Amino acid sequence: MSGAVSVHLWSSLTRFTDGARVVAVEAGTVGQVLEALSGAYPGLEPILEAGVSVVIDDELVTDHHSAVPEGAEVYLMQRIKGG
Amino acid sequence: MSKTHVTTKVNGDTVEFLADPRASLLDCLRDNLGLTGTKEGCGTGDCGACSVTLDGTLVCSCLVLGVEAEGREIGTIEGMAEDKELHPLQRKFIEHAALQCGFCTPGFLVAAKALLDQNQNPTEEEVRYWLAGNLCRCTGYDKIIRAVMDAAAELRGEAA
Amino acid sequence: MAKDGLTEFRLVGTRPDRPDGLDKVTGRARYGADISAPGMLWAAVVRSPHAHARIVKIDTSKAEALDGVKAVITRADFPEGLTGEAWNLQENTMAGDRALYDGHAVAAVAATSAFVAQDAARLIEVEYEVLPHVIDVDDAIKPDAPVIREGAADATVPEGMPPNVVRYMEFGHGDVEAGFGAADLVMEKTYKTEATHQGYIEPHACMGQMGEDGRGEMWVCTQGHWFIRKMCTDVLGLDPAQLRVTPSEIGGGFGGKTTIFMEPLSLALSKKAGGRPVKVVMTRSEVLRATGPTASASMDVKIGMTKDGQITAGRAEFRMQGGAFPGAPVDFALMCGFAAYKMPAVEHIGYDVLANRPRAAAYRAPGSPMGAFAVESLVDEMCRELGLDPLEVRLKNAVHEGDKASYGPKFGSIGLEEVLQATKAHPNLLAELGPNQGRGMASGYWFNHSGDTSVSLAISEDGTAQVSVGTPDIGGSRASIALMTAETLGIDYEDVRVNVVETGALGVNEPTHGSRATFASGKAAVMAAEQAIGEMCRRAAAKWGIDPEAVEWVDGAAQPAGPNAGKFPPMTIAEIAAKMSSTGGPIAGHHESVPEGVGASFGTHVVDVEVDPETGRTTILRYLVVQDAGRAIHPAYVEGQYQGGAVQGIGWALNEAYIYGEDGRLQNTVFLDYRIPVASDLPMIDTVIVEVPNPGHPYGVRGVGETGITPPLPAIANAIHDAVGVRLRSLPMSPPAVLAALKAKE
Amino acid sequence: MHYHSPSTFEDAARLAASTTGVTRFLAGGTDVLVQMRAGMVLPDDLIDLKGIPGVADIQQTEDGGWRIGVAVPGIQLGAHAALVADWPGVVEGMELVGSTQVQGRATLTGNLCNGSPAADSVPGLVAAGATVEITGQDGTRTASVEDIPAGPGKTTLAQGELISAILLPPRGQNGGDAYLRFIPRTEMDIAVVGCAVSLTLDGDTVTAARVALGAVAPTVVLVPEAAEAIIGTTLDDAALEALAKAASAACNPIDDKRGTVAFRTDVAGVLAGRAAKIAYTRAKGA
Repeated sequence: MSGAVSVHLWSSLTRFTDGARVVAVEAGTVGQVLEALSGAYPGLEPILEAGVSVVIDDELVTDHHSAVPEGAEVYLMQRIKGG
Repeated sequence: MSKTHVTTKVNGDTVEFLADPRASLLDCLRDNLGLTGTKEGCGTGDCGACSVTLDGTLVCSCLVLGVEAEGREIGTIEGMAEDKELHPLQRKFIEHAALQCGFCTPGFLVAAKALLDQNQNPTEEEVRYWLAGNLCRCTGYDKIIRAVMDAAAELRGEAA
Repeated sequence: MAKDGLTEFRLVGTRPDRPDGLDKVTGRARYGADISAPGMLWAAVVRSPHAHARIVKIDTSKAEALDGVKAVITRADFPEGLTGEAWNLQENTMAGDRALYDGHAVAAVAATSAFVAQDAARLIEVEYEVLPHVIDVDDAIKPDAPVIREGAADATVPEGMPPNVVRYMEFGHGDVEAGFGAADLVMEKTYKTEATHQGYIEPHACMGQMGEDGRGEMWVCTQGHWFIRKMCTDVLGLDPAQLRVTPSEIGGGFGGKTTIFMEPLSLALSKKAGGRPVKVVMTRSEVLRATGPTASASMDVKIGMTKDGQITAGRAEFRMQGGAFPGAPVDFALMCGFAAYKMPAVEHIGYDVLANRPRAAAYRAPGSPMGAFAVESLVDEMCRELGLDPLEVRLKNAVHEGDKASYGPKFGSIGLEEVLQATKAHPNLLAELGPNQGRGMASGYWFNHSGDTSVSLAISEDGTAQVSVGTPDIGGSRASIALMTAETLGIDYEDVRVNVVETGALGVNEPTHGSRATFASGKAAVMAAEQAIGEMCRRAAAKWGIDPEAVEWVDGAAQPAGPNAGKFPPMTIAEIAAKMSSTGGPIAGHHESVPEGVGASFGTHVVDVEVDPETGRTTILRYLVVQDAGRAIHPAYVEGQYQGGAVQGIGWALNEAYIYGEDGRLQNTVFLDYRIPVASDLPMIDTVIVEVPNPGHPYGVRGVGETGITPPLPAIANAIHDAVGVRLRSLPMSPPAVLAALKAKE
Repeated sequence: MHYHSPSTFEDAARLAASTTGVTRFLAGGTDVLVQMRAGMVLPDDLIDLKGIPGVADIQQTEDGGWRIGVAVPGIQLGAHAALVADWPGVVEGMELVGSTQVQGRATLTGNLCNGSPAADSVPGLVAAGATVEITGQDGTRTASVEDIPAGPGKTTLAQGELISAILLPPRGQNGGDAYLRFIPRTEMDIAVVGCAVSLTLDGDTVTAARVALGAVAPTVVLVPEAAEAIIGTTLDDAALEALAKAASAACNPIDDKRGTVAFRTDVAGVLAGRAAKIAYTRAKGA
């Protein structure tokens, strides 16, 4: 199942998305969101490959198989890790 | 480089070892005698993790040569519990959560015992200054100081 | 507040003795350097005395000829062709064609004794061609700075940036200019923090053994042995499954032991020495020169505020160097900087810059203290300018659940309001201040982290339980995990043994970092216990001949769930365990996941200081930490995290710093001059544990380790200003710096 | 490395004179072992003085002064009530060297011979007018403490010479001394600035004084101008100000990892005033 998802990028990524801060992709899972982004904007691929944190609404999601509800707000953030 | 034969007493037991003349007492305790409870945190006398007593005086074993131990009496953390009974300081450190990683703990215990052996009623300030040469990076010292004060109270026979 | 046994739980929230306490007060606990093995060799490492130099030639012949020397290695003994992070790790382990910082390893030797190894290291002749170097981040970001490495920039860096910028980021939301326009006061200031070291008292130590067949073992003090396994095998081109890594007890880490430094050297030396185990123990100077301190930072912050204290907009531009490799935590510094405030509009810009310094490692809430120093100092400056109470301004702008975070998404459950209210109610705020005394406050934030987690649990024949975890116990996590497991199983705390096990015994685990051990291993242990409970309920159901769904687990026993399930006396865990061999075999549980539901933690600190106006010395008179723990499983160790974090922050604020000479060499390489706080520097550290349970954890745990290091930097700066009227915008606020500021004011 | 444990100073001097490589004497060992460990000094011969009879003794001399053995550690000085009563400033200087643990080993002689301009025990000895007994192959001589340091890490002792005792003069009536240092922390640091003041009173008036500064020049320095600023005064505010000015004026410090020129110069004056007040109070109480 996939639906329209709006993905919020951090602003320095906009040079890879023709200036768009929020991009709409068709995806049903976190992995599909990332794949759709890389497909639409190849410049993002190395950054997504290097690792980003994905937040769906207010929940940090690490499992790329996790479902993304239709209409969800997805945030990409610098990858969070520990110290 | 020829080694020197050293006979000394550690925690009451007579022991012998062959010391490289460059080796510190800390090296000899750990590597020759297998007494690894005494730790090396700096090797320069700045952290106190290697605290032992030498003829009853608190010293950094990294600042004593192994060959200097000849004929002396050394006390280490391994000798602190007597007849399997923990010293009150050891019990209080556990009770007060006065250790996190535990690496500095042997040095603190040996140093604190040297204080309480001569002064069973130290002020907080006296404890803090006596232990200023023992670095702890985990606890912020708060619980360590409380544990020492509480052990002192117990040794004085006061209820905790 | 932590209720110490007055919670709804039987064990969670109590303060029992830690299970490893006895070993640690008797000297029995074995740390990194405490191991030895038959045939063991000792290593010594040759390190660059130059900040930046081309390695022209390395002559190892004299060392190899020395009696007792069994192996000498240089970069030539490592595989070629690595890329990305694996190359970074290899390059940092052993210099290639250039030494990139003072202390960078260039050769290593293994010999039959430590003294022979050191003698041999001195016989290794290295010819250097010294190159221009750069140390300070503001120098390193200049377009004409000495170039540390061509091609190190990643895809985030636009064309035309200065050569040492290797990562670049912009993020934010809202109309910042409109926000500044709506403000009554807009201030912009620049702040700097110097690099500091985690300062764990145990130097890095390991013993590695590697045969010609590529199979090996390692004993090592680390926060995460799976990381060690992966990184070592990446660097050496080995198969990770063939390296078994056993963690020793760990003498502190604070993030600094989440990566490798000299560990691959032990394996490479061992392999070259015919598979004899090789022990590598760093000296304190090696730790300070060649392991990972934190980054240094130069930060511009601009904030708009209305007369009544409403923040209208913020802008932060941070430049950070994390040594000669990418990875300065400029991202986290920016993300945490404004996290405590509702930001209608905010803009963040960050530069990760290379410099000729050792590669930064994680250090307790990486980046957050720097961001807080800049933002929380400026908020305080603006409160003073506007005559506002800094606590009220923080309350007025505080974020709550559902608010949009400064760094993008919405906050889940958080407890900042509760923390600020508890701070406001604390008696320390009523203490009277004398001449040259002042009070400062600041808040801090950390996301907390989950990560790969794998736990197994086994019920013993007598109904006790053992739990195998992969997160080394760095500050009492055996105790907290035992408490949660015992609570869940309904047995005594003493009847749970928590073992930190080696890489061969569990699936992959991330290190004890990100304040995750009690959250993630704890959550996984609870889920493993629930799995075992399910099996025990099935065994009871089978015995009773009822549906397993009709059995529930109460107080350590299976019992029929309600009157319709049938009438049977409860069957205790001991009774079930005693019969397990004849009822289907061993009973166990396990859990592997990246546990979701991480809960972030806010904290607020209030410090009272006295400044000696004639010498510039700052004395900490009183110190208060208030922080949201979610739930304090073992409150004593939660307090310990708060106190320890605060004191590391105090050290960073006042006296700790990496001090470099003109030659780019580190000048303070021993604890005598790397000045971490000593016992006589400090008062007791007062703590308040706020508990806003994290709904993402079965007992409400958030993770408490990191937030506490963040507020002290700005809180002390704010207190010094309150005491003597000078604003320190650069760390450390050492006596010479404070005295100079006082003289400049006169 | 060869480890020697001679039983007389003469033997120690002969040994030191006969060696060709790097030689170090071992009194407390708190500097030598650190230097060895860091590889800064790799001695060929290490001569341990602790086996020489009398090196751990503190004796009052016939004239009322004191003779302190070269292996007397700080902890032993602090425990000697009569010595502390006479020369509290000398003893507090020594007691500031390192931690409790270091106090169990570190000695006045070692602190002096290490040649550090920041040595905490040396300003007190200089202010006290202490001398040292030096044993060489050809017998013994004495020298003022301030004449021993020659610069950072260097002394004026010749090869084959070693200090065999520290000698403190009689304190006399109405005297007091004090030592203060500035460090960033409260313990465990090397002095950024140190200052010792020794003075004698007649009634309320200072009749004699010696002021010594540490860590503000290549060696510990005696500052006669600072002493002159308070001699003949009752240590009033004007005298204290003049003292501070003279102390600051005598500074010739460096910027380094421990402090700046400006800081050292300022704080030398501050500490001189504070130490003088303590010494004055002690002299009044004596």
